[in-house]
Amino acid sequence: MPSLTGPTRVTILLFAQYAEAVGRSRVEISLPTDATVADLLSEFRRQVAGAASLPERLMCAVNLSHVLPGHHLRDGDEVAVLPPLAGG
Amino acid sequence: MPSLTGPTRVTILLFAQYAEAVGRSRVEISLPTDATVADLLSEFRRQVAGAASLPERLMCAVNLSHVLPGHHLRDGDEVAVLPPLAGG
Amino acid sequence: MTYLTESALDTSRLIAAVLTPERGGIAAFVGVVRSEHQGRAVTRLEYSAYPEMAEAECGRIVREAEARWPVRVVLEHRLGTLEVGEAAVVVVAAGAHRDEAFAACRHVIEELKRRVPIWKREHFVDGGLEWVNAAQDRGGAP
Amino acid sequence: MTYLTESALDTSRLIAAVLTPERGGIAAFVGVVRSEHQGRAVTRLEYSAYPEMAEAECGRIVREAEARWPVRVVLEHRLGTLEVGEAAVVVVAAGAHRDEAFAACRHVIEELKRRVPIWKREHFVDGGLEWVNAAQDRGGAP
Repeated sequence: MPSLTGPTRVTILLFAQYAEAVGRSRVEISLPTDATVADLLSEFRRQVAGAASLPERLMCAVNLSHVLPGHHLRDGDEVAVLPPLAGG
Repeated sequence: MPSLTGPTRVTILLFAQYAEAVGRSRVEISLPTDATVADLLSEFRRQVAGAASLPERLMCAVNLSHVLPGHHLRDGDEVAVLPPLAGG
Repeated sequence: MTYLTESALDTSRLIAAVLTPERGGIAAFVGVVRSEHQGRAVTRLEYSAYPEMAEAECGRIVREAEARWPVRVVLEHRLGTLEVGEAAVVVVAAGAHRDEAFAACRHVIEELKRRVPIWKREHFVDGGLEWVNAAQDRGGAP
Repeated sequence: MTYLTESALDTSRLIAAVLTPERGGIAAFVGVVRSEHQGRAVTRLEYSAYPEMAEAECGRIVREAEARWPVRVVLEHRLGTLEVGEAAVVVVAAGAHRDEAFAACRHVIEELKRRVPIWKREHFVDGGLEWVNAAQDRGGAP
């Protein structure tokens, strides 16, 4: 349940070569209220084995839309870490 | 048979609205040696009923290639007078 | 005839004709008979040509495009009576990459309109019948 | 799914889907699996996606193009295993005139490559298997 005052729990989704590098396609992470995508990625690299091997700059989407690193997260957000796109 | 010294006889081909305006799709015209397409068009307007009603500037092709009015004609040439193109 | 036909145009067949494993980008243009022209409702079009020159000029345009870009181009223009919604012209350009495919496809349709001796007469719903003068008629052609 | 499919793409069907009597100019792009990539021979590709976001992003791209130009756009991207020579993506834009059809078609394929979360893994003849990094690989995509 989203909450304005409680902890911010978000789900990270991993795809393609990033899912292979981390060995998982889904990670749950708790953050302080009002954390940004950049904050999340720091936590992710610290907490999750294999995450440190990903490139420094990561393209992210929150709830199916592209976002910049300064985007503020809310409880329940779904954050996708997207490898370099290769459609077409 | 083409000849370098005899008269220059050329065939004018007419299409679409120009063939309708002139009432024919083919006209034979004799010209002095080394006449140009511009010379031919002057003769055509003078000799052929309906030709004077065509626009002043006419797009022409000689032997299946676009030409400018200064192009010199040779005996046996086939000169197409092309209405505004409307392909596509 | 290579470029002119009285038969219905088949875009898929033309795409298949230029598709090879080395060509990853295919750009196509299809020009279709529209239902109105300058506010008047059209029922059908009649396309005619100076066929020998139209064939020669289409060949020159295709060869020029294939010399300028690393592409293979196919082009067909239909003649005769076409109903509204039928394809009058199809251009397909295939290359390794999409930049050259788009550039060649666009170039070929522009050159075709500028250089190939083809004419069309429109039949209007109100009974009118008129030769189309594309030069006086910016915006009327697809 | 509207934009993603595991089935073979059918360009003619997509053209037919946007063809109406008011739309005289149709521009299409077909992206095909190439037989080589950076000098290595490719046997097939595997396309995968973040499907929910890919669908959403394709929808946004199509709506943006239809808002910017007076066109109707259709777009399909295939997922799964594709052999060399098979179509991976088809974009079709239909408008009254060709300028807007070409502009919209080109815009949509560029935005798709830039924004839609789809990945591909190449199987090489030499046995290699690699994720394609289009960003590091200028000139490698069609």
